[in-house]
Amino acid sequence: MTELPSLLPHEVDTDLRDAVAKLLEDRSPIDAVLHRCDAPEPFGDGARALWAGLTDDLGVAGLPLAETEGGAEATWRETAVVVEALGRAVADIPFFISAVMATSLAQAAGATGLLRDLATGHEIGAVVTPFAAPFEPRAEVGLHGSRVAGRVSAVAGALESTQLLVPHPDALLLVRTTDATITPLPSLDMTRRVADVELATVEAVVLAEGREAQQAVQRAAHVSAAMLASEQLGLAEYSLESTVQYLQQRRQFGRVVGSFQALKHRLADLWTLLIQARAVARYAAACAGAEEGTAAAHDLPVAASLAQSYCGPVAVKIAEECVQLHGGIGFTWEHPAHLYLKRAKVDALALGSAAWHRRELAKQVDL
Amino acid sequence: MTELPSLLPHEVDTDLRDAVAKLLEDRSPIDAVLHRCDAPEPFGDGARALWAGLTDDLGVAGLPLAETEGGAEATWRETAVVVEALGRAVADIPFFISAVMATSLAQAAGATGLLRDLATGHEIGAVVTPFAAPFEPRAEVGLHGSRVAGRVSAVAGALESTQLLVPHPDALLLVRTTDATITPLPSLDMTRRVADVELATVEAVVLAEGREAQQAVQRAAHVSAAMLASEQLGLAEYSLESTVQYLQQRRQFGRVVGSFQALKHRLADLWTLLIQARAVARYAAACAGAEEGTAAAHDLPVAASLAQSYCGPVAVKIAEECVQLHGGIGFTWEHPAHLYLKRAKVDALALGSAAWHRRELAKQVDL
Amino acid sequence: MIDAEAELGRRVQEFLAAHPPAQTDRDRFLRARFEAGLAWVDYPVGLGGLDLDNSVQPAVDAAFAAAGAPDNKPQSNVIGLGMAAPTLLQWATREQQERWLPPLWTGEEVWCQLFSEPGAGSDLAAVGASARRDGEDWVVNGQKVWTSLAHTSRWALLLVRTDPTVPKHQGLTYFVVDMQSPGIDVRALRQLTGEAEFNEVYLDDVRVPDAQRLGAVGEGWRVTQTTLMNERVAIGGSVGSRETGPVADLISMWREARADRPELLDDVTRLWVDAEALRLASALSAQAAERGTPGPEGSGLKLAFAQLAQASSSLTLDVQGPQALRYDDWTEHRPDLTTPPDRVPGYWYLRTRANSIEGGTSEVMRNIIAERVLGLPAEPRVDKDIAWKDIPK
Amino acid sequence: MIDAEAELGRRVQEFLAAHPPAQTDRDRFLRARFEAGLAWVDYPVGLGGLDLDNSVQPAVDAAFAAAGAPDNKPQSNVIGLGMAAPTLLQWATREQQERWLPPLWTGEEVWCQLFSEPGAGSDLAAVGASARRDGEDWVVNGQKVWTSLAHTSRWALLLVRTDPTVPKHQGLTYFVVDMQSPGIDVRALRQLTGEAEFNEVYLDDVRVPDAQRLGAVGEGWRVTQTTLMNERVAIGGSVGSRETGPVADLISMWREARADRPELLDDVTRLWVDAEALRLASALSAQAAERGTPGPEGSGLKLAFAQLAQASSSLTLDVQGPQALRYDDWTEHRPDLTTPPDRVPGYWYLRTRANSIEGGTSEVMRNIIAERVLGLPAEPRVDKDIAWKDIPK
Repeated sequence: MTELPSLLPHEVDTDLRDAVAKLLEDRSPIDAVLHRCDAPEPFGDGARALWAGLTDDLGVAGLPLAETEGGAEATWRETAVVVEALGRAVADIPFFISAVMATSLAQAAGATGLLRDLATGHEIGAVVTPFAAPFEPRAEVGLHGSRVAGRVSAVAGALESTQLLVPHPDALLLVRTTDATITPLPSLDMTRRVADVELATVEAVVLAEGREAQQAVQRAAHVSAAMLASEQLGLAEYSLESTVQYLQQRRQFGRVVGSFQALKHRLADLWTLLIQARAVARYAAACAGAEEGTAAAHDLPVAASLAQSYCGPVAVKIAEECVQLHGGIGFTWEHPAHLYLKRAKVDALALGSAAWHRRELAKQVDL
Repeated sequence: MTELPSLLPHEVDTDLRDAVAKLLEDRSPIDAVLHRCDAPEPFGDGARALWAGLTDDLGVAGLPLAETEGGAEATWRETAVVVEALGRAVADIPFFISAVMATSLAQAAGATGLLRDLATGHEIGAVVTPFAAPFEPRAEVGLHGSRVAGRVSAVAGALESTQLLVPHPDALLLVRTTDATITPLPSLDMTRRVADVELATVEAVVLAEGREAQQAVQRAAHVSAAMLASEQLGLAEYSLESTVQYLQQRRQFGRVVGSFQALKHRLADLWTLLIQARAVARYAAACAGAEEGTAAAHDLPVAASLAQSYCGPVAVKIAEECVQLHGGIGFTWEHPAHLYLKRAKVDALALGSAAWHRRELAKQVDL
Repeated sequence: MIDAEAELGRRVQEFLAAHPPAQTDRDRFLRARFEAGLAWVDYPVGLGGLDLDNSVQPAVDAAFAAAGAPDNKPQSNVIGLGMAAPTLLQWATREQQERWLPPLWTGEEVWCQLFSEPGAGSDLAAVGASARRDGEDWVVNGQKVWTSLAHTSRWALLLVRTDPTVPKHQGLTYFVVDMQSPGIDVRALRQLTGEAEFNEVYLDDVRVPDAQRLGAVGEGWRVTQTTLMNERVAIGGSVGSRETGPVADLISMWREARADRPELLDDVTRLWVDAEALRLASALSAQAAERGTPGPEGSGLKLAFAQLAQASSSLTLDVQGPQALRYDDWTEHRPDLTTPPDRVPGYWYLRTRANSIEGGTSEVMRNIIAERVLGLPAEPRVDKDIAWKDIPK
Repeated sequence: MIDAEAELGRRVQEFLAAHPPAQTDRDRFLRARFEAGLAWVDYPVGLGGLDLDNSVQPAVDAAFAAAGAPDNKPQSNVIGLGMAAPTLLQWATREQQERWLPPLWTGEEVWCQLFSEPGAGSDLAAVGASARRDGEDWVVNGQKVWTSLAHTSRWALLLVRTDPTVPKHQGLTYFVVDMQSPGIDVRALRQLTGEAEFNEVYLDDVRVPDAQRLGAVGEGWRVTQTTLMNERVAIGGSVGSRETGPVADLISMWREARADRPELLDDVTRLWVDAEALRLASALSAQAAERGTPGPEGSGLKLAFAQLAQASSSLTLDVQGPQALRYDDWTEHRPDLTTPPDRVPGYWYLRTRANSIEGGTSEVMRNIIAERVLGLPAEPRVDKDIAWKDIPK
């Protein structure tokens, strides 16, 4: 057997998971999330309280960062535990956007000052890339000296952000959100809204240039794709668990609906997908968090594309089946199933579709 | 609604189907087919009796041919009825090879003399092309004046044939089987065995040349792919019906196994695929049989690739489920389920895989 | 036959001459068309028809449309026209028919269907809303759900339990209820698309005259079968041309975006194939029905339609790329059912989730195919021979 | 712990010094290894073990292998080693254990399992083969099927019905039967691959001493559970490296043929992904078991393995192209089970069909997951509380 990194939760992971879950239960019950979907602005008081709990009380925004970067000297493995818990609760906060996408990008670019700000949670970063596209430098953005101009569509987290990281083919740039024009869009996933970002020849800080900038974006793309799988895992876990619970109670034809064999077999198949998605997500997190030079670290590009090839479709399938198996009630606004469905579908589109990642993977492993 | 050709059986089709079914019941019960799989040579006495019944008694080898070609002045639509019935019985005779592949090729090349021989069933034609490859001119064959040389692998029907049609990029050639070296191969589908065909610089009759030869091959490829769908339909129909029958009788856990909902739902899904495969196969046959100049005739390339994109995988899926749902007994040699499985899988590989046909289709319909 | 058709054609032309569409008030025109028997030509004389075969209806409709005649806005009254009318035709008294059918057909009175309940979805025979006899009336209490058009309807088809002490299929009775009756509360039910296409309907001591009963007391389940049978027919619909229907958006989006997303070609082609297979199967089914030998394909086609619609709308988002995250309108509103809404692909991804639930879930379709088409045995039933009130809920 | 391991290492080295593999007769060597407690180190002293934790077994086996010691050819006696031994350990008397375990471990006596019957497959508790008490013996009649190794076995694990008048799980008794007994007829069962891997076994008035009973009369179902539990464990197996296992042939064939069949890239990549997901899930499960917290994943992994093996072997034929139609050997023969056979892809397409049947069908796996893992209720049971003889068959 090839030596694989441990895919089991460590003891500290369990504590972390429980702490985040408790916080979510207290500050972000699912009805509150649902309610906030109708708010004209994202990141309202409730969501901010949750954010504060995570960043101030638990201090988990900088888990994978070094102490010098304002971090906790843990790894992306631990961040994955947080991401999974937030996925289970379909939390409407910019943790993934700021503490994963922006942070991994700033970390790869060695932007220590920015990292310290992001780690506190007082600054919130967003990456100016269409969320439903591969995480790559954007040609829509023009670079004129240190000034950037252009319009990027359907960017996630821009509305909540205070700092915008702009990946350009020749450089990685940093712009204050207040210097950009952010146009909110009605979003398919209202728990993670998107906006158009317009930069009208704005002065930017250059975080990295040339090949260094490109490598930083590539590293951040791999880390983000790997970590997104933990969010998808959390979505899928909750969707399946809530469906099983519902079917254990719901009766039709004088029987508990969950005793009908056709449904039992479908749920068994979904669970079989879920345990595999869990292993895939854990492996991707382990690779993202592995020390440089190890086999696992070297395998990150494969693990990341594997994760997005597998976990995205599994989360969508489970969320779709969750709606279906709830019958009519799952189709109503008041039931939270749709929040998971929308998030799962958007996540499957995010950072490159499964089909796109399969192509990447085929290149990586010589298929 | 766009005007589609009729997809319903005509009265004469029903008579034809019943006549062929009766003949199969009399001369080729499934146990006889199974028994013949172990014979060292294909096309033994029982199979020859069936062939004689079809060609001499029913005279169905030349259905789509004109009277001047020795035919019955019907169309490929009627041939499809025969092909479907033979598929249901997984008959081990060269009807598809000679009366469809070779005949459609000879017809398209205007080889009237050959057609008259094929229509009687006294000569049996085979096309020298690997059965599990797109039906195209073969570059393995060299042409030196009117002499051909080369080796083509895994050709279906060569063992039963008396005449070999050899599609070459520059010409369509005819060789007597006795002039070739035919090496039989143990075949995945022993009801339609394959052989290697070696032509050691053999004198050939040139049936067509240049663009004419190419067009003939293309037309025959379309007709053959379209007609193969009817065989696949027949395989799928029988497999599903026999599975339903078995599950209506078999008991486990004190219940008829067919009352278990998970199995019922799977069978319902298979039936849903089957009714669609039926429509697709009927449409392909209608297009193959349509008068020149009609919309249906024009649509044959699309209909043929559609048929092989859809009906091949459906027949395989149903045959696989047939084995699975029979439990252990379906895995035994003595039960005929495996004959359908092997034929279905080989048919799905034949004349271009479903994936290959999807690519063809995408070109045809501008995807 | 040809003479009969020519005669019918003449009748339509005479009617149009007598009631020039451009100069005739819409309601008056429609009422007159009903009275002339040119509404549903297969209905009895005096009830909108001429006792003809329903195969001639399309020609009549086409002739009226060609003359610029107003139609009865069938999309505003789908349940009335598709389900209530055939149920009334079979089960109502002549007097009831004469009261209800004319304004139903003209669209002056819209109908809805009070069948499903929170506890009775796929298991419709489990309805718990009750009716108690009180003199010449019945007093109805309970909650219904998934009622489309309840907010615009004048009348509803109502299935209620009149005897909880007998097995569930036996204790049901079927009524027509006036939606303007006191005690009826219609509440919009918002769905995951943001819209409120359906309603919850609360019935609180609603009085329904016994004269509005269809079928005998306790015979409600049989009457319901008539209604449901016609629902399935209505869902079948017509066969469009290639690349229409559930894949239309996908294919047109693909032709715009394919240069950017070549990796999706095979997925798109697979759905093109599935769509064409379903279209051909629908055509085969329609041809069989036209020839008078309808097959049992309906449930399978509905099942396949739902799968195709869901898969296509999902893949459309992948094809669309970044713009797929943009929704159009989350505000709670009543959709306009008269024309297919012009919405973003994300809307259709969500809306098509209902295709496998509404009008019989895909699970129910599979049961029907397995039992009625394939002849497989029903599962052991635990609720068949016991009083409804004793079934665990 | 580390001392204990060092001590064990010394013991192995001492044994090897006393019994130099190159100079010792194979059977004598294996018998001596058993007597030294170095066979199954977790078994009791005197029964091939030293009462140690089974986690140290791999190191012992590795040390013997490194010294060039003969092994006990585990592939020739999978049922004996994997299922019979743990069952004997739990249910046999010490005397029975001392008779049966040594030659079982050395491979001198091969074991098989007489469980399944034509009428009792997934529903194993429905077995109808009967045993009737006659003095100190039982007289067995019936037919068993799917018995691998019956033709090479000395002993069999036998499940039979001793009381047809009680519910099916209660009337069963478990025996060990000598395959050389008069009245046993082993017939090869040819399967769709052409091979005869399995057998049918007919039992005609076979006498089995009561002393060969395991567990009490009527307790056979409980004993059977021990055997089956160990079957599941045996099927789990170890975790190989990337691109090994069910996709190995597919991927190597793909790298040869891909230039000719680019249209299959996405299909191949999908299975690469599925294979890696299953491999990682198997690793996670193995890691949990190593840590002493085994999860319930086994049934899911078996299910996924069967699907992957079937899909991969099928796609391998597509990738292979024309040569896929060439089979290798249809003659009826006994497969050599000691090494994985070197067969054409067509063989594997056929052989993998059994992956979803043998060792518990995929349908049974789904039931187990739904009920034992997800906690969904069992279906209504019609055969649970009635005498076996009254169950419709």
